[in-house]
Amino acid sequence: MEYTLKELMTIMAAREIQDGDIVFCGTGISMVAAMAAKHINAPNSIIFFETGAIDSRLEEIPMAVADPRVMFGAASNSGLLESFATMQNRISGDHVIGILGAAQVDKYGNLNSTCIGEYLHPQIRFSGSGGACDVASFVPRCLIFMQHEKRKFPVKLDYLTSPGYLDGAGARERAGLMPGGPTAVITNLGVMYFDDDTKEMYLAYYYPGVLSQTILENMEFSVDISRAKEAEPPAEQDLKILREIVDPYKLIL
Amino acid sequence: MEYTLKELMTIMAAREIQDGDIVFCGTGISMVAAMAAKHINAPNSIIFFETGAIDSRLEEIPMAVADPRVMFGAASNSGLLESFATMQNRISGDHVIGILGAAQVDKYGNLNSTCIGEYLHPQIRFSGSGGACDVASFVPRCLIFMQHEKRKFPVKLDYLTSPGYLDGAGARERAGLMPGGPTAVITNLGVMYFDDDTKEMYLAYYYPGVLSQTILENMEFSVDISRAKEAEPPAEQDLKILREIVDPYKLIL
Amino acid sequence: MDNNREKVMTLKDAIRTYVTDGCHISIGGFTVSRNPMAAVFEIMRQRKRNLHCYAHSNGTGVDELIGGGCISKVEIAYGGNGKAAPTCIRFKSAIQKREILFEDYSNYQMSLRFHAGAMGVPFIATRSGLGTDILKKWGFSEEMRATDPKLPDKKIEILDNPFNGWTGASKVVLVPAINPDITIIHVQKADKYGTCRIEGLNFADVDQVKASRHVIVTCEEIVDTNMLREKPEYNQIPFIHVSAVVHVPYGAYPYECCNYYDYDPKYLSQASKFAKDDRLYKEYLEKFVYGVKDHEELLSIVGKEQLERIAADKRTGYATGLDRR
Amino acid sequence: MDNNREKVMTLKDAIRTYVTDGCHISIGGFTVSRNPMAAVFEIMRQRKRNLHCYAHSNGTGVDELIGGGCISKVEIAYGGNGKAAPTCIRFKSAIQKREILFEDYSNYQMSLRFHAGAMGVPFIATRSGLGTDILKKWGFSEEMRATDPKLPDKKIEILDNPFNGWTGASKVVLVPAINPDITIIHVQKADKYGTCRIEGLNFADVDQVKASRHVIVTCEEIVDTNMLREKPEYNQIPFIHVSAVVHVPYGAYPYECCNYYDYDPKYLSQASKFAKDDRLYKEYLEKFVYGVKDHEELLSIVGKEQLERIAADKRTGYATGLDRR
Repeated sequence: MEYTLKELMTIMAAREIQDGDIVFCGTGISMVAAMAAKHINAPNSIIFFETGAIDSRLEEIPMAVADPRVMFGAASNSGLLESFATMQNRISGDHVIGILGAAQVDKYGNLNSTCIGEYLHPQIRFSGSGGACDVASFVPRCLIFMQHEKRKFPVKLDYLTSPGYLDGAGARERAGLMPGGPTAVITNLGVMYFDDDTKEMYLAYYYPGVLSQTILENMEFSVDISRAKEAEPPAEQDLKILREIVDPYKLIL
Repeated sequence: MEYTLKELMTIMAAREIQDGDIVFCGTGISMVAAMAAKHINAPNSIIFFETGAIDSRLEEIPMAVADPRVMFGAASNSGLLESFATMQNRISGDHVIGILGAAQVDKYGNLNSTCIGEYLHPQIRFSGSGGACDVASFVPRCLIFMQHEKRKFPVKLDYLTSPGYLDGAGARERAGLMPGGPTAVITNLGVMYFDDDTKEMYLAYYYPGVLSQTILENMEFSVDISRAKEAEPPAEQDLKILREIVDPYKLIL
Repeated sequence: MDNNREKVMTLKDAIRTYVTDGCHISIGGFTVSRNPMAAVFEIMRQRKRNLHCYAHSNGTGVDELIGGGCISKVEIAYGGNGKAAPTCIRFKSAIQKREILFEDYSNYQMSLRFHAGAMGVPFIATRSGLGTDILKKWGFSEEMRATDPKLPDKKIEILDNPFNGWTGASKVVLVPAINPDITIIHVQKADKYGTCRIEGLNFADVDQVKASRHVIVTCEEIVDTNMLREKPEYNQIPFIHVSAVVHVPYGAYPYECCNYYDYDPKYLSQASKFAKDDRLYKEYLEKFVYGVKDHEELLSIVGKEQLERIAADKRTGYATGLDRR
Repeated sequence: MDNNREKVMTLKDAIRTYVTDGCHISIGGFTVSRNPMAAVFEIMRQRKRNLHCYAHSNGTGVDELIGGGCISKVEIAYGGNGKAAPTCIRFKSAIQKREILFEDYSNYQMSLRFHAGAMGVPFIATRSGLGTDILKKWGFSEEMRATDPKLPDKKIEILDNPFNGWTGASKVVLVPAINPDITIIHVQKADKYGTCRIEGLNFADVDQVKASRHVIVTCEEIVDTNMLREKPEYNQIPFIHVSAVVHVPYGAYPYECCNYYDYDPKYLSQASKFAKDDRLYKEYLEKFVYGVKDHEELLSIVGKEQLERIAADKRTGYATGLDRR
């Protein structure tokens, strides 16, 4: 069965979600991935939003994390203070997996969603952290969605908005952050994981028809490709779920 | 018209409450005083409780600040965090007048509601601060209800639970507390105020039939009695309000 | 902390599983309101020992736990119970007889400590208590603290305002976070996953729950999940924080549960009479706590008639006109 | 902060009275939800200037205020608006053209700053942002801060945990309190004294209100005080924090107000198209903001038909099945 790149990325992300996870969702594809996981491989995962909605029912796809669609049928609707505390608190926070996007990611999974150029006089300004820095600071596992382009995988970020592994093994702890950090970077070409020892990004999966070499050419820094395998394409059933249940109006996909 | 001491004390306290005040109430006579003020001289005062109820309707007298009678008809029911923040926050806190009781008060209006004797091995243990230390720390004006007995007006407190003027003028500020402090001590014999300059207690009113000398004999430390006047007894209308509206079943009075 | 599963248990099992000798515990409610009394009595019946208790003004439930010999250490703001017992009697007696270790805070300080625990930060700042003995006199020594990894190394810390007088504060008091092993609350409505709707005042229940490693919710009613989810903004506690849900009607008795029943003035005045005398208190425990197999049996001693007297009025949420003299 | 009096005013009067040139302002809501847009447009019409704005993710209302030239400084966590504008367009343009001063925080940091302001403490601690440029790069210099008594002397402070690793934290970030001169929120229901009931998510509205010197509440309905007081636990904001109450149906339009109406996808996609071009944006302002005398007139341009399309469904609280492509 044919599938689009977005559909593949969604399924690759969904596979990273474990049953029972509390899934912190941003806008767009991250919501679709979380919804897909709930229907496919993690029926008891819990979708939650920085705006304070916990276990939203999501009958329709929200267009923002404050969309009234995240409020409907939730277990609890509160506010920002409560939702971030849920992640900062180790008792509840250790069950959370975050899904983030950014303008740039470096080899340690640090993210820039603030600007290109000088901070005070940027060439391009983006939205800024929102809750991304908070999630990245607090939770033990994060997925990162990226478009695979050279300028988006720079050697040095223009601005470090959200902490990954900072400058490598032990750096989070030295900075005073909790252990944890990003677990996977999911792009339009493949999926990168982080080495347990060095905390450096390496290629884990290339998509069917994509060469590892092509992936390397689309990054400023180079990564280990020796562990890369071809990704398993989405099952027919998974695609049906995406198309018929999760996003029937193709608002995101 | 005849009146009891408790009724007189209640009215003396009510007179200290100004229209528009937010009145922090404890259990017992402080509630009755706040209710009386609302019916007599401060119709727009607002009764509130550390438990989180704001502007309670109080159709019946509560027996504790968590009594469901404080929840009924309130503008908002929240919790401890919200209510103490209302007092710590200068914007709202500057409108609050506290009403407190204690086991001991010293000449600077500091209160002990913790113990008699050594802290770790007391002869007599009391309830402890509850919210009293917080209120006394935060709000610009406090009324204190006391029984006039020598041991209750000691030169030195066994334990300083709630700050008055600490050791005199400027001491609150030096300690890092907000300005403010107790304004009146209302006892079964008279009413004491605090000198603007020295922050020492002085006798402002003795009750009809009570000698200033008797008041001095019932305190360990001595206070200035030169400014004392006889208190005006409660008006007939005030007593009617107390007996018919505020506490018809004589639960407190 | 548990997740997406049904959590309904019996009270006996919940207490047996989550309240262990020596554990650090907090209970919900405030003086005469929504104390989880059924759970408290069950803890006493199971003869739990050496509990380390955190309390703001949860004086009543805590007082019974002290009376039952369950508590060896308590951090507390207020050991009182409104008009019925201005100072909690067994608390007072235990301190005067040196039977328990104790440390004093204010109500706001204890609330902030739970709030810090719920937020996952080591402390929170307040301007309460500067210049008082609450800051100066510690109940637990530095030496004792050093031997117990579950206690912070200090009672409290004073910090010069690092933002140079910002908000008018020259210095602040830092109070350390609390993370109990177990918190028990009693609420009006919960679903079988643990999502709770508290009616009336919530006191510090929500932060106590979120700060805690395990949570037992006892409730008047187990309600349909869909019903609760029609108004998610009224559910203060989402299920993710809850370990066990126990259906216990009258679970706060002899204290009140807003919209369900009032406190029982008769029981309370009797109980405080008994509490004042060691022998009578022992008899009271034998009859009302150890002598019954569960809360239901206690309620049957109290009798239907008395329970009807304290039934809450629909309009006010309490027993309007109840004789409370 | 005002007390026990009726506070109903017209929007024009409320903005004229409480929003002054150069004042420090915050608005409620979050991206597409419950922004006080009628008030925002009125501020623009009254040509207020040099506002200092505090925002977490109130990107949309803030973006119009920037576009209207009202804001000269902004402390912000997120200048975005969901799918309609991943980065707010006038915000982006104003920064790239150096038209405004700005300083970045995270959403939690901004929420905590309002929380600290509401609590009356100079700062609050978090573990968010350690090791990032949010801590290292300041938008406002120490020199500028020193000249403005309304700003803390530092953006942020890092403190070694004074409780020796308690809760596993070796150090924490302290974020300074915010106390705006004026906060404006839009809610579903308020009474004439200012007690508010927010439906759906409350975001950071409650702390923003409590931290603020003055507060304007715009609301879909002014409801009877007795009705609100039947369930005091559902009223997040008691009247004591509110200065003015303004009745503005569709006061959040073109954004959503849970249980009343959805965001208007047509208006939003048009508006972001206009925003991308300086000339078109000017035309947009002339037509939809300056060209109308009030919010009602804007709504009449939009038309009944479109407002009916976005009317909230009773069951879900939003416009079920609304065409949002």
